[in-house]
Amino acid sequence: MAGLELNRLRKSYGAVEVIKGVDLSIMDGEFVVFVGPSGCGKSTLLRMIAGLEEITGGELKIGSLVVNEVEPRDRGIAMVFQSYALYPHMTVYDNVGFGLKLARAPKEERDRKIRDAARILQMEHLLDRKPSQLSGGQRQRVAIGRAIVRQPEVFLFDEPLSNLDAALRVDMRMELAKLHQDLGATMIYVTHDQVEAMTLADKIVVLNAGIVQQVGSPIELYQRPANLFVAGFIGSPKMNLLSGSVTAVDGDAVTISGKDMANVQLSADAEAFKVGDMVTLGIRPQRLHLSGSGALVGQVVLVERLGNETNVSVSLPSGANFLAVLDGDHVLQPGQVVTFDFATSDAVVFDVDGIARYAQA
Amino acid sequence: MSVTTADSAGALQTTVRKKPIQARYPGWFILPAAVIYSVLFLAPTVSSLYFSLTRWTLFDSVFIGFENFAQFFREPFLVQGLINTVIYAVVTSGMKVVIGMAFAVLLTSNIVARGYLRSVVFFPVLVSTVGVGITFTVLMHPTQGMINETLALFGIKGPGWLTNPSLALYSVALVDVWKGVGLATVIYIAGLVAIPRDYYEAARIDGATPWQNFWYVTLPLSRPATATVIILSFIGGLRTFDLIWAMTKGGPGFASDTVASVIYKQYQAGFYGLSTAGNVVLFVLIAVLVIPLTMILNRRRGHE
Amino acid sequence: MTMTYTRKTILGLTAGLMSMTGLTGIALAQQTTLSLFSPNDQAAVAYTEAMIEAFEAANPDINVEIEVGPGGTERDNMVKSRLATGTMNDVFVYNAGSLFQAINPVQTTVDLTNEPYMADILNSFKQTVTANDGTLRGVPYGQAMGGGVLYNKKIYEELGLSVPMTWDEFMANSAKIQEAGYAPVIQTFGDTWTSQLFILADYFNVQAKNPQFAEMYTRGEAKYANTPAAMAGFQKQADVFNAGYLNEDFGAATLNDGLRMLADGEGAHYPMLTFAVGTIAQDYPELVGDVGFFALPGDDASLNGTTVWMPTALYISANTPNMEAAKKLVEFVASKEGGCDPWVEINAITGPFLIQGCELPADVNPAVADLQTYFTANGRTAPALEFLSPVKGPSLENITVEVGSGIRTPEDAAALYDEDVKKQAQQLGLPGW
Amino acid sequence: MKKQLPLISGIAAITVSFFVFVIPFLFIIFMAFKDRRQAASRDFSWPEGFHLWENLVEVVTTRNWMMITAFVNSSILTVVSVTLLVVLAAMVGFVLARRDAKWNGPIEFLILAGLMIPPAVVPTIWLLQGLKLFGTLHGMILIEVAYNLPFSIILYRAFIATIPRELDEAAIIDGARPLDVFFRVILPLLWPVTVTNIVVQSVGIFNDFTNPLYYLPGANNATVQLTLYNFQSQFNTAYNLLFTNILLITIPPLLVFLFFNRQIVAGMTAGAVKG
Repeated sequence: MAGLELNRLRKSYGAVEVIKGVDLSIMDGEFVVFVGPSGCGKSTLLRMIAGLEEITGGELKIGSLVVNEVEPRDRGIAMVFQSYALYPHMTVYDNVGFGLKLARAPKEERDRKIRDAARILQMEHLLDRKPSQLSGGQRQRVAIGRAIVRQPEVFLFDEPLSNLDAALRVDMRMELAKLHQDLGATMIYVTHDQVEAMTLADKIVVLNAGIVQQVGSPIELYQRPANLFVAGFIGSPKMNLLSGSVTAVDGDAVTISGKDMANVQLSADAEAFKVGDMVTLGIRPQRLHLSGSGALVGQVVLVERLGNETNVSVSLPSGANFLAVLDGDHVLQPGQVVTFDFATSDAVVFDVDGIARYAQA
Repeated sequence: MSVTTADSAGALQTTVRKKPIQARYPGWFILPAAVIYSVLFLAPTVSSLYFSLTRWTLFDSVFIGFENFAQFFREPFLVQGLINTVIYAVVTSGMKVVIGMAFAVLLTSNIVARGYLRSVVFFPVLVSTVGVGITFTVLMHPTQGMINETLALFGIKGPGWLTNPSLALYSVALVDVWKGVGLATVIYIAGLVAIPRDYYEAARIDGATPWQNFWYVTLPLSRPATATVIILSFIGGLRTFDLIWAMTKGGPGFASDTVASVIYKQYQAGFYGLSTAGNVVLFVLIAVLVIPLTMILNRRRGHE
Repeated sequence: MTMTYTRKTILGLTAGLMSMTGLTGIALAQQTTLSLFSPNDQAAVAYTEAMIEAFEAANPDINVEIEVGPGGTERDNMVKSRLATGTMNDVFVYNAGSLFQAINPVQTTVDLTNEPYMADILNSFKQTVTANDGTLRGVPYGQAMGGGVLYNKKIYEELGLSVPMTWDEFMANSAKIQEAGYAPVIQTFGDTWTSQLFILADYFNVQAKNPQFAEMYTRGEAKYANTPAAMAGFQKQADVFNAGYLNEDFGAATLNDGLRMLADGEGAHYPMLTFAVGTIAQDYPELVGDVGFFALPGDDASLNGTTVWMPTALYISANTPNMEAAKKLVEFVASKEGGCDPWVEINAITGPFLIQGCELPADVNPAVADLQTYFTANGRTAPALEFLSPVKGPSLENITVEVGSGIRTPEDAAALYDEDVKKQAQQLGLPGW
Repeated sequence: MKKQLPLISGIAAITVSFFVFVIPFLFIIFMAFKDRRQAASRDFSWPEGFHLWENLVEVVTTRNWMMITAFVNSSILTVVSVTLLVVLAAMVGFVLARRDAKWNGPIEFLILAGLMIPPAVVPTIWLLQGLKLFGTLHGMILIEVAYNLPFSIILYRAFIATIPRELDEAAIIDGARPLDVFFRVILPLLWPVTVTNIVVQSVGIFNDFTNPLYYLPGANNATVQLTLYNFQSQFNTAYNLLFTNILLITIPPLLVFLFFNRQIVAGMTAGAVKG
């Protein structure tokens, strides 16, 4: 069984650096999800772990071994590709058994392992088919089956669900979670879909431009995003962000004013601020409620009434757009002027560099 | 479990490289082909550049500078040969494009006996050039040839296909097309089959006539196939030798000589230096014509 | 045990395969195997097979394999590159005369000067296989041939014509023949080489007027364009075209067609070498008696004679590992049994033999008999230019096709041919070019 | 009316194709049935009497069964050359399509050059002699491989570029070494374009006339195209035998065609058009 250590891992293509020194430790049996926008380097990082990309600098340990120079087949990993990468000319049986065949496993052992994997994935009836005769979901299973038979210590998934339709994706997601429970292996999973990340991960790694933005459990990331990037990336709909400047600092409270708000007092790490600093205020749409008086005043642009909740899009005086998700049904007309309020503990203040400054506990 | 800052692992820079990760696409895959190609093709070709500057007989060679090239261009029929070569290449590749396209359109439609027609059109590709040359030399005989005898039935006096000096080159080109159009057709069929049906359906909804269908959908979308057909048959046409040699030997007189047949004649006559110089001339001619052609065809393709 | 015997006794594909693999394998172990590069015309192949059969019967320890290559210029090419690269068969048949000089015989062939049988070979032949160091390199492989006009005797009888002694008479005869509805002159440019006969067979007339022509020509002093007698050949070819005397399909007809037309009496005259009579004898045995031969006439009836071609010669390749066996074969070909009798046996007599003691049988075809009369008379033969000078332009046949098709004037053609010849002379490194 | 169009145009096409494409072959076949005399007039006439068998026997037995030797030689030459071409060209195409090495440019230039430059014959003969390969089937095979590599490589490279790289990577993760990746995963996937290669190259090599003429002299080395010389000499031609010979040597390419007929278009779609 194996955890992973990534120490100052770097990757560059010529002069272009795409992974800029990643430090990360992953514990044995953990389900870790790499998320980030496309091009952030999450897939590259995964491929470096797999051994498909050479490591330019730093050190990669799987278990207690430094594997920078180790062939993929000797790293104890298995990988499921976005496109599944099934061998079109082989049957499902041969696809699943290809790795064992290459390892010259005895025939009976091979057969047993293939059938075991097929049973786990409930695809025993597909073994004689060619990949072209399978549906997307079935192909997905085969790809996972191919990974399982290798009995790896680390599973690597590269956006494995992105080619499935929405309903199937939810099913497969749950199956993957179950698989993780059953096998207890370390899994590293790359996706750009934050719902997958939130539901599957023990630990999420948010990447942007080759740099780790934040590592933490899904709830941690949602509740205490470390910076503007994570705040904007995690959570749906996106966190509202308003710019303003510090007008007063008092104990662990900071007062912020801007075009769209006047003298809003918030709890934050006051030592990080001084009067006149440019800051960004972040507030999740779900944390807003209508009130007679409040910090934010704007004009309704669009109302979506879903019954159990109402999404209100509001235009603020600065022209910025702002979204509120209100519990229950509310009848609002476009053009109507509304006022929102929120609890000061629900807001996050980001300093001029975009770092979140929470009040010291 | 938490983000560590970048400085904490400075000592790790000194990872020892034991063995590099196995190259996934190892260079030695190229090696067998590269060795065969370099030794048997490139080396003689490069050395021929030197030999083209010498006059060599069976046992010795004398360096004579560019005299061979001068002589080659003094060859009374070289200029005609150059023109003939270009005419031949243009005529054959042009006809292969047009006829191949027409056949392909016909053979991808729901015409009856499609399988038979495809086979019949492709069949000449399989027959040896020499065999085809011999057969058509006989068929194109001015008085006893089947072609003219058939024309005579309609009261037409057929021309001397291969004996009329102003016609011989075109007759050979015609046979070349006969033999080669099957390949062009297959390439075009492949190109047409690859065009998504959506385009035709969209065009039908737009009310396109069959002709518009062809002009605005088939033609532009089969451009990759056209490029392949043109480049292959144009290079083939410029280098053509077998067929001309089998049918007219460049005759009557020198009327259907191409650069390749002139080269071969020099070689046969034992003028090895001269012949090799001709090789160089032919190469330059091909390069001058084909490289720009390739670039034009590929550039257009890039815009699609 | 030879392949020939195998072939006669066993039939069927399997047997053929066996004989190729198994049987010859055994045979090889016990015998010397000689490889002979032979010509590919039908008569020569028939002769070669008959001769080898006789030779192997006389020399049971030697097995001869025959390789038949292409003919014409392609053969020149093959012979040259094989000799240059040291891959020539043990013994090979190749032209005497100018082409012989071009294969660098001193280095590529074996000196046969001191072989006893050389005494029996006619001098006229020997001079064509003499290398430039004065040694003899080959023995005749066939019979001498006349180059002139094969004509249909029936037409001549029917129209009461007599053999022309001058070009004017020839043209006059042709005019009458045309009136009678026959093609006066057969040309067959489908086999381009046949177009050269007007020039090459006219050499007797050139030499009659300019005895020094060959020497001066070799030195680059005499040219076709500036020697009226030499130009005459081109002129004659143009004359018959301009007069419309040619068969309709002259541009595409082949030698075979020409011979058929001649034998059938569709055409009256066919400028050709007498070897072609052999083909007629084989394909149209009943008609061969209608074909006669006369020399291509000049403009002076008192200087009438024929141009003579020496046969090809048999040479030993300088690097043969089987010298002893090769010499035996050459000796056999130089004898009456090997060099003459097989020809008589296969009934392919087309001209006089060049080995002393070989007589033509009494019942030779009329054309050969006609040729024979030129040999018996004094001064009525001259060797073809290619046996006197190493210089021969490679494009002559293309040029003569043009002249004979009216594409090019005789003057132009002569000048062009002189240019063509120059390349050849330079390539040979001859002085004066 | 509209429904009948395919039928009408089909009948028209069959008629035209019959005259343009079928008659020449009928001519060859008729000639092969004739005796020497009838064949000499070379007209399109019904054969008088059945002479095919005797023509065949004569063609096959001429010159010590040269035709059999030639068929054996040509078959070996074709099969071995095409096998080598397929494997070697696919390997080169694989590496070229997958690696973005800086010498890809020069290599592609050399490949194009091979497509364009007419080979220099005499230096090649000398070279072969130096290697003791002149006039051997081995040498001839290598020559055919060298001369036809460029075309095959171009076909393969274009096709391999369409095979997702993830397949290679999946195989690598599965523990495949480069040779495994190539032979077990990539090569089988190249089948459509391999068919094209096999058809085009085997027909080309089997029908090659010029190169064996130069590089493979000797009666024991004869290839089928050279057998045409047996009946077409400088001095006379036996047309019945000549055409029987043509007929006979057309059979192997015909078999190749019949065998791969259906797959040729697929291969072209895959290889030639996407390039």
